[in-house]
Amino acid sequence: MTALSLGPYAPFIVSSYLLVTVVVAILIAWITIDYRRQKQRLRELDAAGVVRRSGRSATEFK
Amino acid sequence: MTALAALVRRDVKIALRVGGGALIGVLFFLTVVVLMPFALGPDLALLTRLGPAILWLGALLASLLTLDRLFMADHEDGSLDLIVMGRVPLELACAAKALAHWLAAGLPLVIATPALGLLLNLDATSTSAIGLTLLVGTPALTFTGMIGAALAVTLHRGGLLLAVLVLPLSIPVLIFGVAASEAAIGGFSFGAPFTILCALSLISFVIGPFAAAASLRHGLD
Amino acid sequence: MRLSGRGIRCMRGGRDVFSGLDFETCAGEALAVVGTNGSGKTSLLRMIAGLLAPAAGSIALEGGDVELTLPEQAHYVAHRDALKPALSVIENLLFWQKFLGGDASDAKGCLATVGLDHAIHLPAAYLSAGQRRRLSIARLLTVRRPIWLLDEPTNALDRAGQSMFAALMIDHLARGGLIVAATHMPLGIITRELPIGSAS
Amino acid sequence: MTLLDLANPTRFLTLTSRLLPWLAGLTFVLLLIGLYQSAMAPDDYQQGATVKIMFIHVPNAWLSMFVWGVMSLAALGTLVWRHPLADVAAKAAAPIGACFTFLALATGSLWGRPMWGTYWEWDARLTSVLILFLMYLGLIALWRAVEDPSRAARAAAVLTLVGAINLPIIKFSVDWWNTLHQPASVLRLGGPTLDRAFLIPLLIMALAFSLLFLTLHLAAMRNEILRRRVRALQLKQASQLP
Repeated sequence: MTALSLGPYAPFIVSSYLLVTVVVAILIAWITIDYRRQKQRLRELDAAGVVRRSGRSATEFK
Repeated sequence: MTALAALVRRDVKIALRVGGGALIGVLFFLTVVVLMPFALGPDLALLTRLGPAILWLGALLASLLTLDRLFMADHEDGSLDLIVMGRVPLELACAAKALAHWLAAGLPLVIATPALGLLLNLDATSTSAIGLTLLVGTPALTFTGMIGAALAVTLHRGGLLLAVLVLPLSIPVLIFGVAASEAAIGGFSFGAPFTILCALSLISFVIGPFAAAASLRHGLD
Repeated sequence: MRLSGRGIRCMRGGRDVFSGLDFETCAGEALAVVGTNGSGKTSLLRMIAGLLAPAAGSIALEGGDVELTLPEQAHYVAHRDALKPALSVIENLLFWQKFLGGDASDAKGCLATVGLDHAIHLPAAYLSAGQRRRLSIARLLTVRRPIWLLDEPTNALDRAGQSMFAALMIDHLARGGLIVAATHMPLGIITRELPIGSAS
Repeated sequence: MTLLDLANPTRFLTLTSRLLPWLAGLTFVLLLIGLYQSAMAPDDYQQGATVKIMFIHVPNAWLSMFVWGVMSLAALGTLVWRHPLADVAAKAAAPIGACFTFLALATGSLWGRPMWGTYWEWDARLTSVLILFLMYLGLIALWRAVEDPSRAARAAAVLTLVGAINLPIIKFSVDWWNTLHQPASVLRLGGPTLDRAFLIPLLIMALAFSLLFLTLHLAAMRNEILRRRVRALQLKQASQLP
């Protein structure tokens, strides 16, 4: 890592990269958790016997 | 205790869900503070000097904005009748509702303060001093504002009437909140005004619930 | 247990709604308050619930829990049903169960009794008027209170719902409960009528 | 599969599920290349190593505006063509756009500190981005205020378009306000024309971030479609209850 000499302002550079990483990670985690939650609810509704107009199961995509 | 905890949890949950509007208060706070430099000019020295006043005024207006729903929503759907009838003392129920309101609408203002401190070019000491005064002072705003919210609900009027009722009551909190922040920034005694601010908060914890409960008890029909 | 009122006078907006009203009802009995619109049925219920002060007269309960006031021993069901649309069916019920305290029984069982047990996670916003009323009735079951104050309880209910609720009221009376209901319609149980307003 | 087929949410879900892993992989690879290139880029003779902040600041700043553009297109889709996926796209984009705008502000502030000696300067460009951020938050608040998404969609679409028209006006006013007051110590960023050594990593990073947005947006749209399906089924369940 000798190529990466960031000079006197290293804390600012590192923290800005870290901040971007953290925020993007939170965004990804939120979207993933949200996806799981919606799928879970669809499974519950499916189990409760609620079917879509087309008669297909709630969890199905096609 | 479980009854009060349940009330706090329910109110926070409703505030955070879709349609709750807990975060609108913070957004209002952000916007008011961002507007200030457009009126005052981008002079950082001036903004630094006015910082505590700007932040406190913004927080005061923002906490007032969401206050009129405190009892109104429960009144409209009949929950308030059941709360008044219940075995939990009404004073404690009012205090629990105010606490939930502060958790959902007041605490976010305190959390947003450091970011706004940056915009107003306040250093770390000043920002933390203002954050601390807001942490102590915003509960006082909620608990005194609760009296106005209870009066407004018995009169079936909300919004601006509430603001007119509550704003004069919050003058002492504003005075000592800003005074304590400026004392910390200016380097003179932070202790005295801050102690008075704490005392004001403690007094409001007592007076607010009793006054609100009294006006609810006699005003509902 | 005996609930009685003596010489009750009701004023609304400076106008006399009714005055000199006497009533009396005992445990195991259902009192149906009947009268035209605006005759003060709801006001009487709210006076018993302690939400409205009578202009004159008094309401007393004998033989109840001496440590509790009359409103604290009563359930009140009105058209404003104290349900939060943002919360689910079970969250609404559990909140009132915890807040009202008392000897709480099984919440899901209560929902099964009123026919809502298949949709406990449904937001209350999606419920119809009749379903909301059923959820309010579940609140009566989840926390036991000897006095039920019911304002037009069967209004939004369908026929099946009305007979379900009639059975619940009969059960409540058999356990020594007491019901005061303001109603236009027959409740499907044996009641004593209390005419008020111009009818009295 | 033609474009018309995409109007069908179910088809959209199938396509998205097939596409997402590839997009995510491509984004990841491009981000790695971009990060490596940025790390290898030389220091600027004026700004030193802080120029490295540019490689993440500029893509975020670019996306903060691009996402509003995407939402404006979606708003047109909602208002003019009543396309079923348009409001889904608009709603899914708002929180992602707000995050990118926040990152643009935060990285800009971290870049400004060593350059100006202060985290924040009421400079015209920064201030405009701050107002854009507030408008994103307002839009999210609007989406969250109404339970019925199709009702919220029209209101949000109008606000998005009004915002898109207003943004240049706001930018102009802020510029004017700023020159009127002549702030003392602004060293404008991005003054020197970019060297190839900076341009290539910057372009790769911008492309990688755009792909990141595309991936996140498709995934968020999928969530939104599922959320609406849950809502529709719950309404149906309520209608089946006694």
